[in-house]
Amino acid sequence: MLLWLILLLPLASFAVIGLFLLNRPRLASMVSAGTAVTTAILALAAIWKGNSVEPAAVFSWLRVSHLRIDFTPEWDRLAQLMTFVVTFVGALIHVYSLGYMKNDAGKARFFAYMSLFMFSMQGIVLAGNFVVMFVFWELVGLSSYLLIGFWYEKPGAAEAGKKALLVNKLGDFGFMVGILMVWSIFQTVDFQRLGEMAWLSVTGGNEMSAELKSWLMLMGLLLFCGVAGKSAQLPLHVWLPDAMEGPTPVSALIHAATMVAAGVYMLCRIFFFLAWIPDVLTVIAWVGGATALFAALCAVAQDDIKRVLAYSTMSQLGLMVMGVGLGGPAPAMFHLTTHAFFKALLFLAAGSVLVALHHEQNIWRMGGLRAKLPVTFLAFLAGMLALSGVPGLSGFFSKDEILMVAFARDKVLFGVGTAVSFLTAFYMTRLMAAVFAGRARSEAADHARETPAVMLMPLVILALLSVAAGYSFLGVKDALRDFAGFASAAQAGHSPLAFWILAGVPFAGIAAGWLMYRDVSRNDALACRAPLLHRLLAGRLWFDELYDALVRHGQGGLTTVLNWFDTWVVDCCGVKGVSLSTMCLGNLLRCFHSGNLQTYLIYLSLALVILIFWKLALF
Amino acid sequence: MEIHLLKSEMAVALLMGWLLLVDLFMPRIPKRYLARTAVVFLLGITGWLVWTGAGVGERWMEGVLVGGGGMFVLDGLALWGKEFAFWAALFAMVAGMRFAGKDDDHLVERVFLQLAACLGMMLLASASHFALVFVALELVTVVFYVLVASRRHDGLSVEAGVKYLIYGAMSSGVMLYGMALVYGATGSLGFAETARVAAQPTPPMLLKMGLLLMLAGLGFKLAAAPFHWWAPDVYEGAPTPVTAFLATLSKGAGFVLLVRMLTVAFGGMKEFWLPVIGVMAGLSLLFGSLGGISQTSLKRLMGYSSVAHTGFMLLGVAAVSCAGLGGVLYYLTGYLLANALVFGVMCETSGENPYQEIREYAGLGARSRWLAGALLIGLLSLSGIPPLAGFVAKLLMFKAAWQGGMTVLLGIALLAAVVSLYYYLNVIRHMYAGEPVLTDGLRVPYGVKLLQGALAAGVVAVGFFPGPWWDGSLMIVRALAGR
Amino acid sequence: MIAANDCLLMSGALFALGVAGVILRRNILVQLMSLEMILNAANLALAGFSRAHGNLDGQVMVFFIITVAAAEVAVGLAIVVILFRLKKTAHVHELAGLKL
Amino acid sequence: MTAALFYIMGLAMLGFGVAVITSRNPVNSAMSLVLLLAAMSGLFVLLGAFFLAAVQVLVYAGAIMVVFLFVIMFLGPDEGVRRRLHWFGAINGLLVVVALLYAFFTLAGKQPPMIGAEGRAGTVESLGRLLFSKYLLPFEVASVLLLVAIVGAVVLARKDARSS
Repeated sequence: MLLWLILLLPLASFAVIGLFLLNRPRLASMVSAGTAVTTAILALAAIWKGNSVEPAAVFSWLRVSHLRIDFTPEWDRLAQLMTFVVTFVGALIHVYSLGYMKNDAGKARFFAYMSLFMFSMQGIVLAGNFVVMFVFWELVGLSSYLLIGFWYEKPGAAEAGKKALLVNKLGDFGFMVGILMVWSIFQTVDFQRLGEMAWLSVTGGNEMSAELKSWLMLMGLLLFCGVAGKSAQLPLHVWLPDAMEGPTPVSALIHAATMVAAGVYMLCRIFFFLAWIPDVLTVIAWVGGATALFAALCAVAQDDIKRVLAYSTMSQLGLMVMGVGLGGPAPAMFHLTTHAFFKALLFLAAGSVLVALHHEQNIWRMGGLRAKLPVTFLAFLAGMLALSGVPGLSGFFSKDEILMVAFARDKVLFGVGTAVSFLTAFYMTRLMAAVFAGRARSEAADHARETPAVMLMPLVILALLSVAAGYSFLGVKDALRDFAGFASAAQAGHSPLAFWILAGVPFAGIAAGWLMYRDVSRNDALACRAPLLHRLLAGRLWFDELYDALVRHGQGGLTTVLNWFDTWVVDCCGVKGVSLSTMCLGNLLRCFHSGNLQTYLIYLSLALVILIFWKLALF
Repeated sequence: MEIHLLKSEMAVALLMGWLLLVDLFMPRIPKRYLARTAVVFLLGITGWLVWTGAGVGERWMEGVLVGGGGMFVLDGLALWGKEFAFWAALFAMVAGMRFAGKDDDHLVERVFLQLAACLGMMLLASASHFALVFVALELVTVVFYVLVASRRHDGLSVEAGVKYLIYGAMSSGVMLYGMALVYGATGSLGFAETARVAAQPTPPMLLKMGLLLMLAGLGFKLAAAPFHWWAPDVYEGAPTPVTAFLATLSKGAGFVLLVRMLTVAFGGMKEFWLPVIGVMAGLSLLFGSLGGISQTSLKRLMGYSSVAHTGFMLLGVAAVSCAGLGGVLYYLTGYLLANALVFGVMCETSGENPYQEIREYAGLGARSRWLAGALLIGLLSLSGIPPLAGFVAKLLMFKAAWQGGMTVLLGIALLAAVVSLYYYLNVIRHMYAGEPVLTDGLRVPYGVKLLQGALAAGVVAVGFFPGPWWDGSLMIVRALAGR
Repeated sequence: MIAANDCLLMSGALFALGVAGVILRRNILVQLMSLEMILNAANLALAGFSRAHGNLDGQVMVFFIITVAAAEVAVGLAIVVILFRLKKTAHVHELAGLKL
Repeated sequence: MTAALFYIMGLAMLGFGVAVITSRNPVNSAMSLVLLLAAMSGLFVLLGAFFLAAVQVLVYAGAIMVVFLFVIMFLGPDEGVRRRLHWFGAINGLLVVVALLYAFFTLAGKQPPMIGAEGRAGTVESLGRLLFSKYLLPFEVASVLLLVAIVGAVVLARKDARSS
């Protein structure tokens, strides 16, 4: 019952707002935020009761021949931890949004979408099998699309929304095929039943045949496709930076704390299953590492405060994925949790800065905000230190755990992780220096005033959590230590050498950053000293351009071919050639539809003749 | 001839005769009332069929009631086809009546013709003899020649009519010739005798040729590539309610016939027709999805979309499993509901006009939230977004294809699903984010709202609770394959 | 004695001629006539096979085909007439309002 | 004798068929088609389908072709003398014809010769019995089809009440 409430309350809120309250924005926002807070409290209660929550009623959703898909909420430790993150951060961000979206024209719509998102995200967390997860996975994608394009009158926003949806769809199709493979190989898509099966064939000592192994590997990679799309891993990462066109609370909730982490959550959920296919885990680890390093490098050269944070999110997600890939799901989930706190904090603080500066996003037009926005500054500082992994804050503990696993498993990836750690400290220092230090570099920055309390309160709570979440008395750290699903996970040893390296690197990064950006001018110091490197990084290694070019030139090539076809086949063959050739530039298949009935009849009879000759073997 | 088997057909035929006579001899009665009465009667017949069908249905699933020397069969598939015909005709009639002008002389005649097409499909669903197949199919086709050209002051409608006429007549000629060859090979026109000859280890060449010609003719009805060339032009040019009817009833009739013919009459020649269906599926998917990309007219887009959907359904036929064929029936159910929604909204926004530019739909979300929502649900279902009916349907097709081992086709189908998603979303984007061309508010009557609400609920329900629909489809197909 | 195979051959040739007429000629009326030739090809084949098999089912089918042909021609000519009223043409190549 | 007559009539029929599709003037096409149908009727007689032969002449050549000629005259008989064939169409048309002919030759060659028992004659009585017993349902449907065609032609071609 409790679980159903947690799942369905946001849906009810969405329905109520969508149906009745679209013209009453104030009431709508209250309903939505109230629901979010209630959900968080209920979730805490449910977690308090832990596994003793009465089993929720089974809702049988689909029966297709031998396949049966039930909607049974999953309520193990993993789901509990993730529920906590989603509902708690969600509630705080809802409260924050009350202030942030105060005067927006589409306030009611915004809160309706937020409720829809909360519903679908909670659905992913509680999903007990692949199909249900996929359904909510798509719903999350939809609500993310709606929220990115929320300000659709901004030209970039609609485009960004479409890009996000298309890239996600690409990943989702891989995911879907993967699910189909799971279905046809194991005849079930239920996580628990799959878990039992996995046990059986590992302990039973059945040697897998090579063929089965390669099928399993393909299956694992396809499932990972979905993760790569949702969690913005290389090479499907291009949508996340653009997604920052959405309102800042959305960036904080969806594109930093929860939705993008859904990929990592899914990896952990099916970890028992992946643990069987070590090759796939290796691929996952390397993709994660590459993403982490790539994104950290890009973050160094961004000028937009939200884009810096977006790349940082991508980089941290890369670390988590790498953690899972190296066989450490528990550290990855730990990092996911702490990251949700401090990244949400950073985004909300950035939002606070943006409100104070009337939506000026370029960091080189800020500066000197330390004195003007003291609370925001302190919160941002806490988030920044936690993210950089300064010892004693939550980020340090979680990152340390992942990298310890890396140290034990793969020294190269440990090196990558250390480099990422250094770069993180470096670009966050750069950000701090540009935004808060020095003098104000624009009119807006000069007149900034602290934001209202309703926005500051969530900042403070999140700041406290960012500092403290790493300590074991809060329980987060050890929440999954003895989680049965992770039984086959690697146990990281503790190496003093690695510990000291990890403790030292953030300070080195901060020091380097401070040296380079101590006296900020209007321009980026890196751009002056190493212009080539800066261009490379600012262009994000030209991934978007590469994709654009691929699409454009692919089309160009196709068009050339079509032109040729048009000129020589259609035109020369004279089906009302001239007028056609000008109209047929679009694409090959449209060319056939010339509008000339006789041409159609000729195609029809040619098809008929070919069919007859082919099937009756008359050639 | 066991007359009692023909109860529902006779009811429709009586309704047609009554309509014509009353219109002829009582010209004072306003035509709109007459047409509405016909709709109410048809609804009554539908309800009666669904009611009794559900009651006696179990028996029909088990055994087969045969009449007219094996010509007319009443089994699960037949019942399903009849119900499909009823619903398709009802939606099309309602859509057509909304836009009958006050001075519309031909409203009653058009309703009459729609009923005739419905009757044709009902007979087709039961036909297991090529003579009946031919006559019933021609009944449907001739009605559509007239309906497509029925906006006779509109050059595009007439042009579409001519194209449909010549193309359709040639296709039915080809199909008829195929039947003649089958007769030559078997000495009979019945499905049962055909099945006996087809089950021989090496079926005669004549039979093979006949089957190929018939598949080509059916390809026209289904709008399956490479026989689909007419579809975009005719979909665009025909009056919108007719396009809706064409997309639902005509395609449904084709698929019901295809399923019965291939399983019952030609079940023994699987190895022969399987590659043909596979190639038709693959080509339909490619042409339908890629061709729709750069369209600017929504109706034309729906033409390409219909080709693509045929491809998806043929995938299920090509899987030659109960799951695949049952999936086709499930797919058609969802397809009918979603199409009724989409075309219903198109009728509301711009009447019967042939060109329906996607641009005109810009800002529909602001003009009428209700219509935009209905169109949204319809398009999302067509594009296969969970948890709507279209999603489960596509999933079933993919699974059938996967289990049938058709990896290449599955790949094409996935590609087609992604590509067509693009053009459906493009419409949705225009609808909610585009710069509006028209700004006047749209008033939607309560009746239409009710109908569209019911349809939307149906799309969601069929998708969210696929159980009963899927079980029913599977039972029908099992009974068919078991004989 | 007439062999069914000769009948088949002859009707096949007529079928091919009919198809050629439909795809070659632009005049809708001539196209409709070619369509009649296709139907007649089927008629001939059916009659021939009917004799070869020694049953009358084929001939009954021919009867239906003639009926259907009449119906098709009635509707087809009506469409040609309204086309002519509207556009003063009976040629398919002058129909190009719907394309691409 | 029958065989010789069959081939003569058949070849004449094909000749008229060529004339239908090659005549420039639709009137000539229609006339050739009438002759084709007459030749076909002769073939029906040779095949023992007497009733069909009569129907062919009465309904087809008599009724349907008259409507054709009527419409041709209505539109003006010199419609369509203008255009010559385009070579894209010509090549493809030829290709299709040759391919189909080849297919039918192969088909007839591979088909074991079917000279079954001398078929029952298709007299009015024998056909009528079949038509009203086994084929009653399609027969009724065909009547509906004719009704639909009439209504359809009225819907399409009737002058508007407004304009008249």
